[in-house]
Amino acid sequence: MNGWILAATVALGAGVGTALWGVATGPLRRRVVAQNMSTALVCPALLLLSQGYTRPSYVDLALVLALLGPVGTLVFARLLADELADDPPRAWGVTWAVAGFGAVVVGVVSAATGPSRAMVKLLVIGALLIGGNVVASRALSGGFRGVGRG
Amino acid sequence: MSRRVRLWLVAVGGGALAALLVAACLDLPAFGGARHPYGDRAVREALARHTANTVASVNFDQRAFDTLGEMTILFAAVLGCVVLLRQTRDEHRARPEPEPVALPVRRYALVVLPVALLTGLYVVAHGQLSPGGGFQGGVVAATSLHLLYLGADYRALERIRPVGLYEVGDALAVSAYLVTGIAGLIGGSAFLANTLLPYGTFNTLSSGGTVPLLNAAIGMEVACAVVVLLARFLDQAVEIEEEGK
Amino acid sequence: MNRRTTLLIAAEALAWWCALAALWLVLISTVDTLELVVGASAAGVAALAATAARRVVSAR
Amino acid sequence: MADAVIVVVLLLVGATATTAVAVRDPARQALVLSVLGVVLAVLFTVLQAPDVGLSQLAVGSALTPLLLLLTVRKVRRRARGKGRQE
Repeated sequence: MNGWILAATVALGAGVGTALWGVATGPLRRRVVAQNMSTALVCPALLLLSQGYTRPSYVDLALVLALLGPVGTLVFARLLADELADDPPRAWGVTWAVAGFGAVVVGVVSAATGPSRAMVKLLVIGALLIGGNVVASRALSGGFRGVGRG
Repeated sequence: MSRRVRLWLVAVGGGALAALLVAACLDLPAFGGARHPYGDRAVREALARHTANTVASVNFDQRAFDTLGEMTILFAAVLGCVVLLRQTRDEHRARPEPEPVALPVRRYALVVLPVALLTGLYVVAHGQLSPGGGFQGGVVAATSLHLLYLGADYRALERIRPVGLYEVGDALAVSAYLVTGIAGLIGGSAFLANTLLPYGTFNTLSSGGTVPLLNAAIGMEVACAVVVLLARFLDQAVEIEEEGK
Repeated sequence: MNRRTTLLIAAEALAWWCALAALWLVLISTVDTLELVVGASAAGVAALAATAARRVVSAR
Repeated sequence: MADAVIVVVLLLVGATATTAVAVRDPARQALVLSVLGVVLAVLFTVLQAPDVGLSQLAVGSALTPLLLLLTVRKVRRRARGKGRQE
């Protein structure tokens, strides 16, 4: 067990544990935000695990999650728009905090990788993850008006 | 059957299943041990055929026939969905109304669509080298197209997604897998045997003999199947309405 | 569709192709000729999809 | 000590799966299910099975919620249509 895996364990245990509590209880607006946060926490954890196991190919999992995680949140934002329009989530504090965590993890892992194409790949994953989660958060708080049924 | 008897039946059945599972669990090899008789042999065979990802070698070389079965299951499942979710005589199609979408969300969808599609193709193409393969990449590529539904509306998606073409592509990909198998048979060995092509240089795109070809066939099959499946679900959820409404 | 719009669409697709081909180079680990050929075709497919998607969305 | 991450993720999977069963409303259940998909992918990764983890991510993060929510929408529309007729 090295520092990378320890950091991933803490992020998973504390972060995803909290996200699970959020997704299981409370009003819908809290649940969708918690679902978005779970993606934003697990993707950096996967990067840390890939670094901890020294398996660069595991980075592909983080890449796929950074692409499809926000898409999953967009699905909820789109198809639950009616319910969310009555009671839109306002969770910019959490969103930016988790985005900051992702940025820190991507920065540290990139620094450990050193300047190479692999580092650019990590930075691309970070940009996709943070951009995706911020846009998904935006979509949840009124990105779809919820009046149409298209 | 009364409620009491039913509960007893469930309790007895569940208890017996739990006992069997525990008994089986106690007989398993210890967790995280050093002895892996199957793994050692699979890795040896994979390295002999220059396939860097042993899982791809197991799926598309050592047990390619099992994968044919899995592919057939998916094909049959999608076929069943297409038949079940078709438009019946007492239903009609309503034009979906455009949905007002916030501009950042729309821009995000338009940028991520090609990136996700490229990532899906990357995962398919590198199935024999890194984690992933036809199934995973195919699902990612198919999901990427539906960003157009999420970022715009269903009509926009329908205009770049002719379902008929994807149905043909699905069938073609299944036949491509079978043809590769039969080519092995004609080439002098067995059905789906990986003896036809040179094994190439280890850890490059052309390594692994027929593994990349079968991977590509599965990738196309899964991508087309998921697109057709989602098309039926979207048709039902967005367009098709019952008469008399 | 006149010549000007055709030219614009071609330029847009080309720009997408360049960006996506660069992304492919970032994703892969070892670079060889076959890798470049496959990457160029994959980037072509994705660039076509990107152009078509943008046109469909802005045409409404 | 090296297995601590496996224990943590196994506990998370157990808790998420139990929650997915306990939640009754299908839309909210889909939310828990998508978290379960992501956590399962991490479990497969820490057990050194990234191929399976990638399958789970591809299917569980966007495709399953989309299929579930489209079905829920169709059923609700039908119920609404029936209610209007009566």
